Amino acid sequence: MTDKLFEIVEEPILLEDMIKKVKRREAGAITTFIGTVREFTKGKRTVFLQYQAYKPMAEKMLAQIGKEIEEKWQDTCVAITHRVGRLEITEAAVVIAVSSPHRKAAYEANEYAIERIKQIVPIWKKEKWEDGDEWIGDQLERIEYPTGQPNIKE
Amino acid sequence: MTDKLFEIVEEPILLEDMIKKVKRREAGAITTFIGTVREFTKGKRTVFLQYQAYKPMAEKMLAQIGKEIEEKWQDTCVAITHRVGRLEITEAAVVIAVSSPHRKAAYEANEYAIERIKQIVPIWKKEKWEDGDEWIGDQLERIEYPTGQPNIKE
Amino acid sequence: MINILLFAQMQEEVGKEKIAVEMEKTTVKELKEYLQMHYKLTQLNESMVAVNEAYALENDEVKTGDTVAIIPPVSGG
Amino acid sequence: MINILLFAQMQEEVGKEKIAVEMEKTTVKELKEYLQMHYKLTQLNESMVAVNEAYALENDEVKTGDTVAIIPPVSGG
Repeated sequence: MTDKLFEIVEEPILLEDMIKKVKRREAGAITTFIGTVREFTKGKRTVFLQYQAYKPMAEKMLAQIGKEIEEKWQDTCVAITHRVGRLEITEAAVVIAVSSPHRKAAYEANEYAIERIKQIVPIWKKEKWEDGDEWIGDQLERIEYPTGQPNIKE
Repeated sequence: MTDKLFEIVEEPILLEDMIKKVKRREAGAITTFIGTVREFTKGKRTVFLQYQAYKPMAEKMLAQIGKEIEEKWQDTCVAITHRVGRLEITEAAVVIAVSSPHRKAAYEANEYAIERIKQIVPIWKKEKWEDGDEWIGDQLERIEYPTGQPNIKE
Repeated sequence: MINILLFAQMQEEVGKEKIAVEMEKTTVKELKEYLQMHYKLTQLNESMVAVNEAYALENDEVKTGDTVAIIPPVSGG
Repeated sequence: MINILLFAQMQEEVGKEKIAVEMEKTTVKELKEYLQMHYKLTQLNESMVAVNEAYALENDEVKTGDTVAIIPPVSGG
């Protein structure tokens, strides 16, 4: 890991490292979200996932989400790392860490981050099943763009 | 650490251990909450905190919170560890880990857990300031018991 | 004999973690009144009581051998 | 020359990560039409376009030297 707050990596993400990035003397709460590879989705068994990112833009978009959060929730500090490549069941694809003086903001900002990641960050996953594979888009994930486009500016 | 899902400990809490306790092939989301010792509260500087627990009952109450969560949010799995003794600024007093197939439940259940801990778990903290110390109760923390008592049964 | 456990500020006030009360059978309410008379416990009125590690109500029975904990407003987390 | 980056399913369809298009100046809309004509890209209509790593709108200008990425619906997280 590096000191970068917003990062696309190929190696496993270490939770303790993520905590270190946002730990501060003024924080009373740190929330983390770990998106893990689930074995069954709608009854279908996943063998593994393959993630691909448009890395430089993805890191920019993660940083933009961090900026949005710092504007919406004062005194929060955010770090997000998304992993790409082949991921096995139970492995972490994304980790979001938010520190804040008070807990409410830490929960809200964290949930906001994952929603935004699923809207604007150029990362794609390919599901490998026992009988085939497919790149997943919003049709399957049911993320709806009411305007036909992601909400670029929040 | 042990395998206990609900535990009062005297040593530092390791986040990776907490994750291991709730990690499952059916989980797509793991949320953690880390309650850390904050340096300033309402402008007053904390030097360190001293936590005390009625340990056997505190562990029972943590387990009760876990049971409440599993009833309210299907398929969630919860682990809570609270540390007692002297804690320095930035150290973790409590860690809550929740795994769930979907993220919404993981966030909600996690936030529910910390709210309930602050209501029913027999743990107390003493703030050590530069000019004295004090055991903190609900008067200062502004937790209100509308009935004059904690809501024992949720 | 009923064992009374004290915590936090009240433990410091009494200077002990535990008080033994020679009673055969009583209620939570009466026990609190007894403690109020014999000890200076500033937080007793705002405290909950647990009997054998479970929260109890004012009229619940307490008998010899029970462990009673006086639980002032909690501040964990 | 404009560099077009492809990802996910469309990258597999074309069999390349990158296409170079010999154009001096165009718009996002026209570039999409050009790609539609020359390549079989099943997700082009539902894709966003980024010019130099920032999301662009249909009428935004694209000129030689720019890097254009075709961004199908994302599925990170």
